[in-house]
Amino acid sequence: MTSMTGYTADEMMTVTAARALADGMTCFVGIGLPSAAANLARATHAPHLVLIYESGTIGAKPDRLPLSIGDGILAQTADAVISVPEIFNYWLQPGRIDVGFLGAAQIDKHGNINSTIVGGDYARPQVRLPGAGGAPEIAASCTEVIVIVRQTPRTFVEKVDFITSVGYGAGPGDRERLGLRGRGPQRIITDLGVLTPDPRTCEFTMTALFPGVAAETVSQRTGWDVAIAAAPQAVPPPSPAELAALRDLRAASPGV
Amino acid sequence: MTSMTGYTADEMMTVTAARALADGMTCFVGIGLPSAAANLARATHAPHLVLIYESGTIGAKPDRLPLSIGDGILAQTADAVISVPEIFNYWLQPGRIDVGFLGAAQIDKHGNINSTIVGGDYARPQVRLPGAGGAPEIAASCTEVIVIVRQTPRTFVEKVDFITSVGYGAGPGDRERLGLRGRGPQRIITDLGVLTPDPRTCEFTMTALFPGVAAETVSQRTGWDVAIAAAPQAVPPPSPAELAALRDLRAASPGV
Amino acid sequence: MAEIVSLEEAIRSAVRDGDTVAMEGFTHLIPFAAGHEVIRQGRRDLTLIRMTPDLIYDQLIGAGCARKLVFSWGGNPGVGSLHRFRDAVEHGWPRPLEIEEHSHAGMANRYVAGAAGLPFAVLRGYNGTGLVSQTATIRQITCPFTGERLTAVAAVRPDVTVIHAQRADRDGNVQLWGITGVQKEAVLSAQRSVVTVEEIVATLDARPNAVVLPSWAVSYVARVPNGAHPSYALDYTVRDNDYYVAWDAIARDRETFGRWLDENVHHATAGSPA
Amino acid sequence: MAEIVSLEEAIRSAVRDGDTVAMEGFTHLIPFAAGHEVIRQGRRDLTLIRMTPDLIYDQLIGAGCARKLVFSWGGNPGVGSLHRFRDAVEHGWPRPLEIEEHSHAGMANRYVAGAAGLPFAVLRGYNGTGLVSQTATIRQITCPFTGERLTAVAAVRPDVTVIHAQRADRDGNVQLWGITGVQKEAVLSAQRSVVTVEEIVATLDARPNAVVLPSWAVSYVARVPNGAHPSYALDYTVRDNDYYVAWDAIARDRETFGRWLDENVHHATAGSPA
Repeated sequence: MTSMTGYTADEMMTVTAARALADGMTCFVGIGLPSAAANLARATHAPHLVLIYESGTIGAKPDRLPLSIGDGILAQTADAVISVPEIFNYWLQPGRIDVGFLGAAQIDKHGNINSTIVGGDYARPQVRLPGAGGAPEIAASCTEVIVIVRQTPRTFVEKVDFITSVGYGAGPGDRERLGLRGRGPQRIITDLGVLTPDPRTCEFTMTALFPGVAAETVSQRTGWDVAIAAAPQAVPPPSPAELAALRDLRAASPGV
Repeated sequence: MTSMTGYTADEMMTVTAARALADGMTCFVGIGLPSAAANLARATHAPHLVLIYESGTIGAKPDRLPLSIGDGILAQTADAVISVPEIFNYWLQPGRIDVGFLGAAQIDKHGNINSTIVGGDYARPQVRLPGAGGAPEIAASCTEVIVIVRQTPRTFVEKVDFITSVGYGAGPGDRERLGLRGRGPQRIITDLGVLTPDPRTCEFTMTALFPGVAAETVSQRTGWDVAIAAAPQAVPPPSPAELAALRDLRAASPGV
Repeated sequence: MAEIVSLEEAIRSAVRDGDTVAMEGFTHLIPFAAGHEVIRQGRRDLTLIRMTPDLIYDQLIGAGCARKLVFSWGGNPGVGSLHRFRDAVEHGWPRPLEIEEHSHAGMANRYVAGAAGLPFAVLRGYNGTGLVSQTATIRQITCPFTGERLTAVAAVRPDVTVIHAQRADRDGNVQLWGITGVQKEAVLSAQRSVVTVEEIVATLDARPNAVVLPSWAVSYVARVPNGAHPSYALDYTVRDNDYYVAWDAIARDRETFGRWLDENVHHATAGSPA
Repeated sequence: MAEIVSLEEAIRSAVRDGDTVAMEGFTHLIPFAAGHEVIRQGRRDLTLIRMTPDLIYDQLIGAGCARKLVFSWGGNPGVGSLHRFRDAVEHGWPRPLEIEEHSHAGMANRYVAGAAGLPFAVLRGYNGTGLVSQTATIRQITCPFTGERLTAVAAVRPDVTVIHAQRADRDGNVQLWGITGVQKEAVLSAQRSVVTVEEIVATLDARPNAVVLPSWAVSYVARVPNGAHPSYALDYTVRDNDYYVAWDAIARDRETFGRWLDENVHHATAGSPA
């Protein structure tokens, strides 16, 4: 759905995520928006971005968006194809990967993520979600984590029902206590803008807004009493070049 | 050196070792006599013998004797070429390999092997030998072990100077206590005949003699008071077919 | 040496009621045809192990084959929920489903430990997550050299592992390539194994990025062309992404699922595409 | 991204006095030319790690570069002893050599732990052997699930790993094939790495059984044709078995060795065959 501004919320989120990726970085990519963002970055300002998929492909260079994490085009274009144990043990765990993308069914003010259950108890939940996948160790071991998720009061909660992946735990010092060696989530990209962690409290603050987004909307769509920066950064809309590159990628990818 | 009988001691040992290998077995092979024996077996009665070299080749089918454990012909003819960690962790350690061959600088009456030091102490030995290599875990994890070594009083000792690879430790029950899951050395093939472990004491007894070997020679060439079976098996000399096959292999292998 | 048999015979010989069964394949090479044969043969009380249950286990769970699921990510990739899995966990239908839940890194290492004949593996993982208190096969372990606290996960040792591969030779040596996931470890960790293949060839010529499982490390090989559908076998078939999308509506409703099961599994013959 | 430089520059940048250095290659692809460059540059007090010290470390030890050797099998394969290694251990010449001794399985797992960013690895190994009481990096560990006692070995984390490979592309991605031993783990366990290659090509076309190390996981790449001699690079060079045999007499005598060193290393230029 394209808004009157000429681009969709998904496109705005994808472009914002792509901009966060510097050339030459190594990036652990999931399917969906993260994959679109990483491939957009590679097609525009970051031609040497290294795409790593948990299916075991390092340096994949797809010319369309992969349809699944195990899409054949990933293996066919990768620098190296390795086993799933190796991708986690030799590449993710030792901290070789700069950026990991995560989604979330729930995220709390300290960036802890739930993708396991909502409501009820663990054995008989109201909603059973897919679970952890690669997320706990991506959250632990990547140098930094970027979360991409739409901002709603149901998703942005004071306290998650289950901690699938640790952000900053209960606050400052928790990552160190838990032995998590990456820096944790450095930004949450939503359909309203970008939240970044307060360096003192580790609480996420809305520090950048997308064009046309009012502070009031942010408060309404956040389940905790979210702080908004006094002078939030105004995120520029997608440039024509960014939009064109993203749409070219999508056009080359039927079914995505 | 060919004896008056028309074959050398090495040939007799090699042929005896080859006969111990049944078709379809999996066999962990080192360079030298074991490699010659395994390849001879494969060329004669055991065409489906699976040769595994610690360099990471499974199912190697060389048409000549490899010149080193990492000879290119092993990788070029193998069913699978894998890493060194994998050969030890996925193939040897879980007990997937039926037979392992070992040599020895010293071996004692319980089949414990020394290939580390002789004389002096560990930090400043009289003779520093090459050390363990794959031997300790071959001795622990192969279903059975065959030791090939020339019989001399210096080599066949009451007590080894250093235990590099465990045979039966101090006697019955020791392998179980140590958690070693293979059955241990089932035979020692020497230039005089074959020793096998007494099922009650785990002491090695001379139970088979090569043609023309006297019991007295066995005693003279063993550093402990070795038992000789009352009616030792007479090992048949190499058949013309065995000798021809072995010599063909050697002829195809300059430098071995 | 692997026996080359029909799919029906392979599953009948290898999979028994109450078994712990792993069917692996990371998006690629998922052994769907073998899964359907397990349903057809009416196996019950299985403990199913798989990193990504995917549609194959949604189908087995919905068909009532499973007592327990061991997994690390249970969604329909790119589409949404696995509704039969959710129905079993949320409502106990068609029977209650016990779960043992891990992360991908943990599951991968559990297979590694199984393949290596070790009772556990060590990783940096799970710290601070809710899984630690829910899953008995996750424990803390201390490094004997540094005193550092790490996580241990128990090895998996399936009774049977089932995988799909591109091809085997007539001796039963198996070759797979492309994204090979955790299949080698899954086969090596199991007591028995079944490999379905696209084709049986005279000689396995060497391939880049290929994994070879020697015949003597495999129990049964069965030729099942398109046996990974709706997953795929690189260089043989393509992934049926529409099937994954269509599955959402089929699986969402118990009756629709029941009809799908009758038409596509129970009344299909072994190895026919479904 | 790896820097593509001369051998002289790669060694000068990567290897410092007192470093812990691993030079791996299991019979195949042993980085001899790089070893000779380390001797030429006069590095001292190195801790040398290698499963099979082979002639390369016999040369470095004899040249006085090493303070300590970490290894699992120290012979001249198929020939006999490493005389410079023995002279150092038995007589402290040219200087005393501390040793840290393991089995192959243990060393392989120590590299695996290093590559995986773990402080230790677990294996079934060493039980009942004399190594347990001689080697501080071997300890017992108890399975937290079964209570079984297993062996832990400490990770190796070299300052520098040096390997030889068949080729690299112009971006510094490295490809090796044939018997690839423990080289991937050795590079990934190290802080820095040097890879010498037979050739630098425009594109690394896929090869069966190839290991690829991406450029960003490597520090320096240097083109050194025949840089493995007297070891070999499959599809490029053949092993010089005569050299291995001839080495026995050269290394047996300190003066003969000294002359060999002068003529073949000190007065040779970086990368020339020796």
